[in-house]
Amino acid sequence: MRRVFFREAVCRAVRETLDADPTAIVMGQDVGAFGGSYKEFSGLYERFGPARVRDTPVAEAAMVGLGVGAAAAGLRPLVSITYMDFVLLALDPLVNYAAKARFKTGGQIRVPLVVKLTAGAKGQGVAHSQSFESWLMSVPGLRVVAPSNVADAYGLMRSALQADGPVVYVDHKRLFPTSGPLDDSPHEVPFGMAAVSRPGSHATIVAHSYMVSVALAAAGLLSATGIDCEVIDLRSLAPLDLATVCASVSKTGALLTLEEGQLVCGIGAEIACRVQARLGPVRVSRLGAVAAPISSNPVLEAASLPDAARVAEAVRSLLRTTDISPPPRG
Amino acid sequence: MRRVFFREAVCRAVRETLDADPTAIVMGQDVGAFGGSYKEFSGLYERFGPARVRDTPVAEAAMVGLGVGAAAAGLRPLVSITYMDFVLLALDPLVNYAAKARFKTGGQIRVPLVVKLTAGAKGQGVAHSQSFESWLMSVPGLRVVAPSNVADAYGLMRSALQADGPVVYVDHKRLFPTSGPLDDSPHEVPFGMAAVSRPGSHATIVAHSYMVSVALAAAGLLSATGIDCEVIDLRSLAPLDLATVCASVSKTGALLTLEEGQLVCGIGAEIACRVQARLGPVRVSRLGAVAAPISSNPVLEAASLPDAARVAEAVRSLLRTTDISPPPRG
Amino acid sequence: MTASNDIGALATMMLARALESALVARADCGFQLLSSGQEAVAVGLAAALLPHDQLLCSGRAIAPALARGLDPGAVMAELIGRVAGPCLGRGGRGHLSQPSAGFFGAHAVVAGNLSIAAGVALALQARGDGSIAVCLFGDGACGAGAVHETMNIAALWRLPLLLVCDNNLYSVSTPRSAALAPRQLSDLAAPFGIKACTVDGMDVRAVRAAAVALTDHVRTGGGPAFLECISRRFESHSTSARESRATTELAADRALDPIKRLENALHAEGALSAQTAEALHEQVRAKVAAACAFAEASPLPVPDQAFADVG
Amino acid sequence: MTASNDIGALATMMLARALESALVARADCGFQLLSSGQEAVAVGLAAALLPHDQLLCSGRAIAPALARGLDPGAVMAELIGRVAGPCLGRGGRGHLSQPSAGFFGAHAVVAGNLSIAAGVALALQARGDGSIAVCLFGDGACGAGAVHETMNIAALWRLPLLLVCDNNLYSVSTPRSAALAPRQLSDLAAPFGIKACTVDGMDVRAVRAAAVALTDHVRTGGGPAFLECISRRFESHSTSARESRATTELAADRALDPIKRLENALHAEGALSAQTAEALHEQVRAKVAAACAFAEASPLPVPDQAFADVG
Ligand SMILES: Cc1ncc(C[n+]2csc(CCOP(=O)(O)OP(=O)(O)O)c2C)c(N)n1
Ligand SMILES: Cc1ncc(C[n+]2csc(CCOP(=O)(O)OP(=O)(O)O)c2C)c(N)n1
Ligand SMILES: [Mg+2]
Ligand SMILES: [Mg+2]
Repeated sequence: MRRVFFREAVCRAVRETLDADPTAIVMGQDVGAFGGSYKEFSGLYERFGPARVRDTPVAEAAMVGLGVGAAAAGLRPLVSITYMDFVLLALDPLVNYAAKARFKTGGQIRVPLVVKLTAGAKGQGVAHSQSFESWLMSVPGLRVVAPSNVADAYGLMRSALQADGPVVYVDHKRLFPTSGPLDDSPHEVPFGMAAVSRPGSHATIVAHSYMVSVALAAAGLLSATGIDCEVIDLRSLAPLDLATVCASVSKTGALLTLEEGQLVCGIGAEIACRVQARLGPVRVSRLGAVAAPISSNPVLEAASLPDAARVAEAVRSLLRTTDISPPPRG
Repeated sequence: MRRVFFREAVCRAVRETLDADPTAIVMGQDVGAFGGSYKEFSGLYERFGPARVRDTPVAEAAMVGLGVGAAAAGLRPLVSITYMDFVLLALDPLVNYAAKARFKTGGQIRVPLVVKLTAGAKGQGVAHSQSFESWLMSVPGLRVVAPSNVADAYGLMRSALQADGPVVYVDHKRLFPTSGPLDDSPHEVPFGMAAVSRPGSHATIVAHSYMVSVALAAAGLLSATGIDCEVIDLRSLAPLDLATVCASVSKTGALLTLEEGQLVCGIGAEIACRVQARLGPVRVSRLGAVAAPISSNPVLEAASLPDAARVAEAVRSLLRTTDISPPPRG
Repeated sequence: MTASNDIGALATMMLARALESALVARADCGFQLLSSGQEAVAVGLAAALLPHDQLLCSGRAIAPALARGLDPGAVMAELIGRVAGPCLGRGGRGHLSQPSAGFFGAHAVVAGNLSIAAGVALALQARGDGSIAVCLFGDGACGAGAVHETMNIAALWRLPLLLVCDNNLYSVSTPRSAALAPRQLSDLAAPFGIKACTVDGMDVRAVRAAAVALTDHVRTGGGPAFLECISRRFESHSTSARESRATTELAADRALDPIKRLENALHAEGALSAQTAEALHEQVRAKVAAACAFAEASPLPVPDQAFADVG
Repeated sequence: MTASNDIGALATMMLARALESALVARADCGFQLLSSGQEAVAVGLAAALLPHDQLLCSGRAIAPALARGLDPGAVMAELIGRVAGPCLGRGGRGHLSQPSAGFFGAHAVVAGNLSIAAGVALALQARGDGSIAVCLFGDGACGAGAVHETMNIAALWRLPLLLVCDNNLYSVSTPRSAALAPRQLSDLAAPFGIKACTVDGMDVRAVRAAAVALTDHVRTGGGPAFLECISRRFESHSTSARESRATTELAADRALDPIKRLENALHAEGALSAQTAEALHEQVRAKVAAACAFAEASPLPVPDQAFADVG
């Protein structure tokens, strides 16, 4: 058990996979000698060479297309796209081919591809700050995971690199510099299992990726005022671990969904619906980005994203809402 | 007031706009002499010539990029993409530029562009059958409309071609051959206004585009068994007319959301959340596509999409659910 | 390879033409993309391929699938959505696939298979057994950026990839001249240092000769190559699309029929007797009848099984 | 055009360099893409443009914005997120824009502005006043399919579009040679029949001469053109990116400084006296000081106003 940086945890999982699986390769912009934008591939090029750790041109569509084709034909590629914004250039091979290959070929073709996307805002402006997890998790055939901490970054990447179909691995600009404990022995974190990051009894906050730390910070603020929040880290968005979320909400009776992306047709909407479909009405509220582009302007960026204070306020007003009785029938 | 085909209503709105506005142009694959895949541009090439009705190469990214740039620089382009599946190739200019231009330039640049997309399944298989409205309506800066009938096809297209920002106009393969009455005098259907397609008292079915006719057919089946459904045609997905939906649901106390696209993070989830945020708990259920690719196989396609029978059954089971009382607090 | 000799090529082209006629004659034919007129491109190309090579193509995939040696009955079954198809009837039109037969297969997104094929080539390169990937696409695909991104990476990485443009001069109703600026589409390869040539796609011998030369180049580590074949489409874009060409133009196109052309040549050369020809026609008729019967006998898929097989 | 003469060009290059130094010296500089070393490309190009032309560029936009004549104070204000910026401080780094000044502006998506620029060219063509659109992009953008799709349509439609590749030999850490197969990037234009050439991007006179020739070609209805300028980036990719190049390589690059090069040439030609040079430096210092003061005096934006201005 050592303390490592998030980027090191990602790197270790990829390195161990390339060591163990000769068909595993990495492709992306500046993933080679440079070691990746966040040093998350540092040392891999030196260890595995240019045939297995490949710098690509700035051509996201072809990068993912090559990854899909290579995976379908027997390799296990990890394709890295440094900004999730640019997966918009690569959705055709991912959605129209990879997600459908197994179904449309009657199981003849599998696409064991990992597409690593870095989401979130950190001062880089309208085209370098977006979070599209809700889109990707809605695509049948895609699995989507999004670690919030070092241990999950490692364990989920290990699982992603062993999956038999396409996996979207979402990390976050603000997570790479964070650090945490990591078990020295190789291990996986299975898909479809959320984690209780903080036990609590008054309200449930459901989040993933960087927003988990925001939720925990908010829970800290609230506990000072006697409000005890449970924080659920989804970890896996597709498949989604509804059982863990429902167990928490049936205990607390209040659900706040938290995401860095847009609220409209977002993750929170899906979770709120599924939880209530299973548990019946509970107090629910959703928090996400303001419905506007995310500027690199520090004032505007800060104002457009959820922070601990806003999360705490959202929980307070959620707990203020008492009336969840049905309206009069017409 | 004459009876015209859906495709003629679209064509008339575009023709009238090109007549009135010398800056208006049409771009797309086979929109010229061929008149569009569904004859929805028939006669425009002959009337306005190759400079204003432009056949393009198969290059969706550049088609939309050119439309965005032309709109930003003073033209009013309509870019047609025959299959919504292929907007996946053009999301970068649409989402990363058009939707953000006004905000990021401080209002210096507006993008009065209409992107016409044909959604839905009609026997053409996994990459020619998808519906991505939920993705597009979640993008701040995009307006999304989706007519279900001839009158709205005309009126919403007129409005789209007069908007001051980017509009996604969604039509449907199964709607082009339909016909209906259309007022002879030019008129618009404003954005953000849903319509009550069928008044009813027992349950509210909310749908858009082709699914409205499926909802109406289901309402017909149900009325035979004494269940009286109100059918709301959203018409506009962004902005969304929550007031009309809530007025109906507060009357019926039961909401079925119906969409042809995927349920996960879908339109139904958004509507269900917003309605309950405003009205408190109501009986809700969501119906959409099966979570699988849509095959061209007639049996599989039919099985993967909502039809009148499934909608009717969903309404019946929705009305069977009585318990919407909150769960015990922990 | 059955098509490696002229009689075999003739037989395969005849089979493709006849199978399509049988297909469109069916009430349940539905939306289909036919190869009629373009058989020589698929057959001439396939003649240059080895068993472990992989062929990828556009949605216009019937002749390519048969040329690659897929069973006509299985192909027919897939096209009408029966479980005896290689994709269990789920892929159907535009998505025929049988990798075990070296036919990675069709993808109905125009230019969508180009980067996929480069990925397949990357996997084959890693395997190192000299197999190559071949991507067959239409002229319309040459307007897409995928051509550029794929050629650039394939050239940089010296991928064993042959790009074959089946240029039938139209993208649906749009003439190639109105959609593509290059004088020849094979010119697109030049900036990347990719070996390229253009041949008459209605002459199966010319296609085969060029394909053999370029596959050798690719197979022996020369990096990617680009082959343009000028062909003619005899039917409208799809079974559900209006015909946009003048009847005079169509008549002139049909006069170039690659099947008649080879048959006549062989007759002239004394390589094909009237009896052999009649026997061939008879064999093809029999094969198609058997294929239809086989497909007919196969059931439609069970939705729940299909929907369980995703991702 | 202020930069149409050598002294003006020198002054503008010095201004860009000095403004960037002042910017990076600030605590609130944040993530920025600097033009340092590449000033001659922007300035030489801008010298060939007319007031109604529109310049679009990549995120590396500071020298292009100043070369196009934007007010240094407004530029500085935008870069540090103040409302006195032309985008009210919302666009900021990578998204500078002022269409009224002929600077349609920056877009931080690599190759993202290419098809947008073609659309602007289409609008200018329709206006018919002889204005042209110019898109400045990096070598990295040449790996993207957008280059292909844009050149093809621009050539077909004879759009008044000049594509200018500022080839600084790197995409972040990736050498151009590892990312792009063509011998010269201007070779990419050939298949489309697009007039193209490659010049030394560290020589502002060479850039200007080529830009004048190609803008004339485009302006007079000759259709699109492509100009490649070989340049050097003096700083790391961005203010937040690690430097990946060897110090020896960097030193050699910096020895090619386009500002010193022009200054020395003018000295040698007796066209720039020591006093004039000193006066120029003094003017630039003053302009930059004024720009910083102006930006400093401007407030940060009010979120609710900004968020109301969407779509
Ligand atoms: C990306 C994309 N855009 C549009 C379409 C619709 N479409 C199907 S086939 C076709 C024409 C393609 O022409 P070409 O590549 O020459 O192939 P051909 O049909 O002539 O064999 C088009 C536009 C598509 N399938 N994919
Ligand atoms: C589509 C896209 N992919 C990746 C990036 C991240 N990125 C920003 S600048 C850059 C390098 C671009 O290199 P080049 O085009 O040569 O411009 P330069 O930075 O050298 O001026 C990259 C990869 C991006 N902005 N857009
Ligand atoms: Mg064609
Ligand atoms: Mg560069």
